[in-house]
Amino acid sequence: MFNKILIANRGEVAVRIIRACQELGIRTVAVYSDADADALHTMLADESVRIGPPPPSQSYLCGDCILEVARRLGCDALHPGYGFLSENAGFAESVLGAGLAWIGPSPAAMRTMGSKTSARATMQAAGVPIVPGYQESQDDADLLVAAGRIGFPVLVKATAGGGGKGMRIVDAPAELPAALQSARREARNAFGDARIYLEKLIRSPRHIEFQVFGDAHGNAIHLFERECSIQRRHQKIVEETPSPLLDADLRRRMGEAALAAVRAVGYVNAGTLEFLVDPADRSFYFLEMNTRLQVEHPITEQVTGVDLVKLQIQVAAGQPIPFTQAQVGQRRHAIECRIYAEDPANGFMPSVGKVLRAVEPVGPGVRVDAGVTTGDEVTVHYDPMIAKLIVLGEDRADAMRKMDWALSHYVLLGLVTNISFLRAVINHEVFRRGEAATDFVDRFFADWLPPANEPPDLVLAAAALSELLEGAAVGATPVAVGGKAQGDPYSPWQHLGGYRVGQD
Amino acid sequence: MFNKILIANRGEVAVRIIRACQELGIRTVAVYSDADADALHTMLADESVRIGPPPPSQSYLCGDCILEVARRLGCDALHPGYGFLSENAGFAESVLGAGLAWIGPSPAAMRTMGSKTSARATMQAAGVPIVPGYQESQDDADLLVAAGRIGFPVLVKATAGGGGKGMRIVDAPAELPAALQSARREARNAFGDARIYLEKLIRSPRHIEFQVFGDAHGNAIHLFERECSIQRRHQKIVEETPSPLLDADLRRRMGEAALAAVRAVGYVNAGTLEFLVDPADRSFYFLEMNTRLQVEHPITEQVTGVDLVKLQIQVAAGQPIPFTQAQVGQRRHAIECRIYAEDPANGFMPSVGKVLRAVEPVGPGVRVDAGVTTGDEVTVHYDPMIAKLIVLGEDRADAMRKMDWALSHYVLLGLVTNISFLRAVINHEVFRRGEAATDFVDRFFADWLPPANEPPDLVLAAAALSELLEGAAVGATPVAVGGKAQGDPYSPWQHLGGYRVGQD
Amino acid sequence: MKTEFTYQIGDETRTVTVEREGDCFQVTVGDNAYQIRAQRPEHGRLNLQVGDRRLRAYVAHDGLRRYVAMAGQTWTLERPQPQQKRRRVGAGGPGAGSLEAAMPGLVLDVLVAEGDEVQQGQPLVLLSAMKMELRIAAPAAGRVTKVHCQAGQVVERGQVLVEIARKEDGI
Amino acid sequence: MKTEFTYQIGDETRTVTVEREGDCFQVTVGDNAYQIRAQRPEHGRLNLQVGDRRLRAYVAHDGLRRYVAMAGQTWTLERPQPQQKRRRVGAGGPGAGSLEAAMPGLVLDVLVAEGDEVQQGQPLVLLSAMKMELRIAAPAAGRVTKVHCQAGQVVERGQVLVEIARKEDGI
Repeated sequence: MFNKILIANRGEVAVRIIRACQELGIRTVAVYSDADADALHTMLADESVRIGPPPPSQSYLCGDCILEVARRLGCDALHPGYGFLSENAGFAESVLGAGLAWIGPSPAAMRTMGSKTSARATMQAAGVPIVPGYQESQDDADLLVAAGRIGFPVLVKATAGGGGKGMRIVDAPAELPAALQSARREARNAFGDARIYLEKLIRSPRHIEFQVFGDAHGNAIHLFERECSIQRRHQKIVEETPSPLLDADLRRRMGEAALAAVRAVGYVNAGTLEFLVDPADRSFYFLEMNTRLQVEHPITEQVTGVDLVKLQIQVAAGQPIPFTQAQVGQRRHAIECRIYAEDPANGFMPSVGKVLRAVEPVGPGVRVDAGVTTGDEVTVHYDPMIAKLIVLGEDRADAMRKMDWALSHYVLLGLVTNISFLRAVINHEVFRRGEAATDFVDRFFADWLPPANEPPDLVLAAAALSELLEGAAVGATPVAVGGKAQGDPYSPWQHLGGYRVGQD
Repeated sequence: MFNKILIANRGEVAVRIIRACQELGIRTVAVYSDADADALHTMLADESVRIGPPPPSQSYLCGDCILEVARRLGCDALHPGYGFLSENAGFAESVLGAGLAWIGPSPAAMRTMGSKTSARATMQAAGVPIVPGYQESQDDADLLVAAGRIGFPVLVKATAGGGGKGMRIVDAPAELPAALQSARREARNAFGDARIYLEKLIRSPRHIEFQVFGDAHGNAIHLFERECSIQRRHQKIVEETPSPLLDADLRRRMGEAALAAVRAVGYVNAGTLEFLVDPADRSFYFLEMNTRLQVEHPITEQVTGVDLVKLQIQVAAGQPIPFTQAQVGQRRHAIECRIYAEDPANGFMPSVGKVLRAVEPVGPGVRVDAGVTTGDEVTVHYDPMIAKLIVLGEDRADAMRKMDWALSHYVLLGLVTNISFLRAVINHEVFRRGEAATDFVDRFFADWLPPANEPPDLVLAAAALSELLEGAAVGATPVAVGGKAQGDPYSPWQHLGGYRVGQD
Repeated sequence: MKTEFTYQIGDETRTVTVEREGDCFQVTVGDNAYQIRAQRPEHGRLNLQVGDRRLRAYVAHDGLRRYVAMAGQTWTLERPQPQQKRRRVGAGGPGAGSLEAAMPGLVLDVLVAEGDEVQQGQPLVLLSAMKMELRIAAPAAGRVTKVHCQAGQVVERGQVLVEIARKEDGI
Repeated sequence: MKTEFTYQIGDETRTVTVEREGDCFQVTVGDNAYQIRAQRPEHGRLNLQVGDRRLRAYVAHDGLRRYVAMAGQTWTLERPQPQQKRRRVGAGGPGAGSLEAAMPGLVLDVLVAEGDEVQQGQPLVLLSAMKMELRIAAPAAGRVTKVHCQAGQVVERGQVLVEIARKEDGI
């Protein structure tokens, strides 16, 4: 087993990995940019090292800087988390070349399955249906011809991408050039790779993915599906398992397709096979493979009882998967909601600022994987996800009620969040029936506004009582060393300015 | 299903039940004594009603007062939790007589199985071995003769009891009269029933209990065992499941014995069969039955995936148990630690005071069922249990590491707690080997002291930095309406006394 | 002693008075009166009792802004500026044709210069935040009169980026 | 500006000095010096940075007492009385034969009266707290000189309940 792991990431996934390491008795090294000097992940690790200024290209995407830290502090393994360098086969090679273990698949498997182009070819060879598309050229004229052949609407997608970044829907030939340009820019910015490809758009599909795992001893398993149809801006916001769409037969066939991919490339460690399912005829198409841990991995952990991060570490250390396909099953129903600092009533625009107060819901079957806590800043530099809220219910109805309870008990003050939007999603008739497809948010929430904004009397009363009872603490509290006074002109302490203490 | 449930209890179990009701869409009524006017359970319920002064006999044990509240507010069911009135068959009859559902077994079953006397007879008739004992008389002279026949040491136990209350070990005839008197007083005080009985003391036994459930449709299941051998003052402090002692065969035989009890009396709702297991020959003896929810029920929930409180409510509403014995299994390993306000280095003396700060550990597989939060008072009037910390690990070793992590991340300031003691227990060689018996604490922790008390430099540095950085907030903060100023003579705000706000 | 507080909600001002009576507070909100028992068990949290009902409120102060989380919802209130200084609308501030940042972010590129003629829908500025790219486009044809930002700059939400005089304005 | 704080740990006094240097603090504890970056993200919590190491400390103040939770342990520190007033031990306080409450609780019963002769081990007071019953017994034979409690009274830990003059004391 490893002695010291460097976590080349930030936010909730870095926190998640650090905790798994602590429980395994493995020391941890966090890296951070200047924007994250006081972030949660830097507080929890055994050692925390600055790697650069806020822009990812100069910090979390700077493989050389990170590898230098890993070498200097004597790490013997590196966990890339998701995003950033996690799907960068070149970086994985550098890590391995430096004599460290890479907690993820081999660079060869990352190249084969991580690139949509070769992944589609591999899956097609293995007999798994794929969505019609075009990836033979980057030339705009070729792409225009191909789009016409596929038939509009087409999807423009980033070859190196994921999470909806660089993705564009194009309804007519005239829109294609601008969409290509914009998608390439976003792809280059996000992944350092501007290449894009085209894909046929399936109407109202369901997004269903399978968690897979391989080990160095030739074992391959899948850990069942996650349905991730609830998306905004092509990013998942609500995920659940089991999928309300799948029956035992479809689940078995899709699971076999997922395992075919693992076996085709001798895949080792955690991966996810994404499929589109056409709800009209229940046919499924391979979409892409993510050769890393997935944001929504906790719902799989809740229903299977497997700790995926610990399993990643164990498999990377050469241990076999300690159970067989027959020994793992789905039990109960799990839902995850991603808590974002964003304004759903305003095009899901990200919001930034200081978390003045975070109170996470607690209770049986409620899990919160947070990357931010009271006093932390959400900045413009990174993804505005604050936390993931995961519930495990006895069945789907129970899980939905538990999620609604948990969302309504999640306190986040100081930022605009999507919490009331998520409650509206969870309580929407179409979602409750288990019939929401990937166009659910666009179809039913295009003009969504939060519930009536007139505060009830007791809210005003609470505010006024807090003026009285908090009183002193407001103006006089030095919030952070070097921070500015918050400047409440009503505070009776305002005029005191500085203060002296400790006259003993 | 019910519309409104009165929770006739306080603390963490009241909180647990209120949350289950909220997820089921059932309204809740809390009751409270003057000592609990601002306690957590009163804050969470839809309605909260004062029932009397702090002594339990005038509040939480006052069945008439509670029933009057239930009637007045239109409740259609009552959940008694554990302790207090939960095993009082007379009260259950009053509740049923008032037309409300009693969320628990029938009064008849409570009488048969709740009384140790008739429970032992019932089990004996069903062919289950019982510990030799004497319960035929309350007369001191008879008891002295019986004790001699059973052979010293004998245990004096409360007929109506549980949780070690009223229990005494008597090593010699001369000690018996004082032990009887003291046990009766404690039993009367705790349960309103002074009757006691005698039992043979088995050396170094293991305490292993089975969770059972029956419904009104004749179904009976068990939900496997909990091992509760780690006790201090005959009260459980650490519980786990599966038991490291049981193998599949012993588990099957004990499970069958537990089901025999359920079937013998047509038992409906949740119950627990307690057994002593002699580790020398792995023989087991029926000890007693608890005809109610058990403090340590969460570990069963974690490994079986069944929400026992919701199942109690559903079964009380006449619904059948929604699964069969064959459909329920144990998955992974769960441990619970009870967090007490008490001083393990001083005979586990309870400590009281204000919780100045409570920060509960969060993370995958960590659950906290708390009855107290920041700012709450722990008073002399009730059990000093602050919370239950429950972890679910992949196996026993993983669960122990997770528990150690969680205990070390549990912050409770302002009170003496047993947290560092629990860490010592979890990390003790005998516990780690799974060999701890009920005399574990007495044998290995009689002279236990917390680790060296010399604070490291950085602790002193943190204190000093907090003097500077908290500064203003200390003396000037009005802690509670009507509360006294905390009186830090170092505070620069001290001289200001009162203050004015809101001059608009 | 009765204390009065006012809060601004949209264009409306609401007034709350609080008077202490022993352990309780007599609170009026507009015309409605409430008897409230209030306790502050920790910084930023209030336990309230109104009849048989209990409420847990979390309140955070940020300058004049107040955040209140209560009964499953979060509310934002503003206390009015003490000097009652009001911004004059339409004068002194940015012109009618000004374009503001719809989100806080990093300016990736400024695609126009002062004096440029622009068409409706023409991209003027590219903003990036949290990996999302946003294109600020001209709402109508006109001429760029002022550019307030440059590539690499971090801008706040609502900050004016570019000012445009419309063709119809006759410039 | 250098500020000095002292803490009482048992009989020992430890001195900490803190001096601010920009974003950091120069802290000395006894003879050891530390360069510490400190942030207070919320009431009662400090984020500390010492080299590559980060520490989260929770600190609560209760009068002169300080509770510090850090790195998985909790510590209790006392600031000394500012007037340096020291309790005189053994005089003015309760006599050597006094019996104190070993836990806070409710007095169930007082079994003796002033002037009573008692035997060693004889129960004097019955205390109850959190359902636990505790019997306060005479540590030696003697005479009850003072009873400080009565049935039904709530007593604090360490509060003197009964005073006894030992037989050997010759009273």
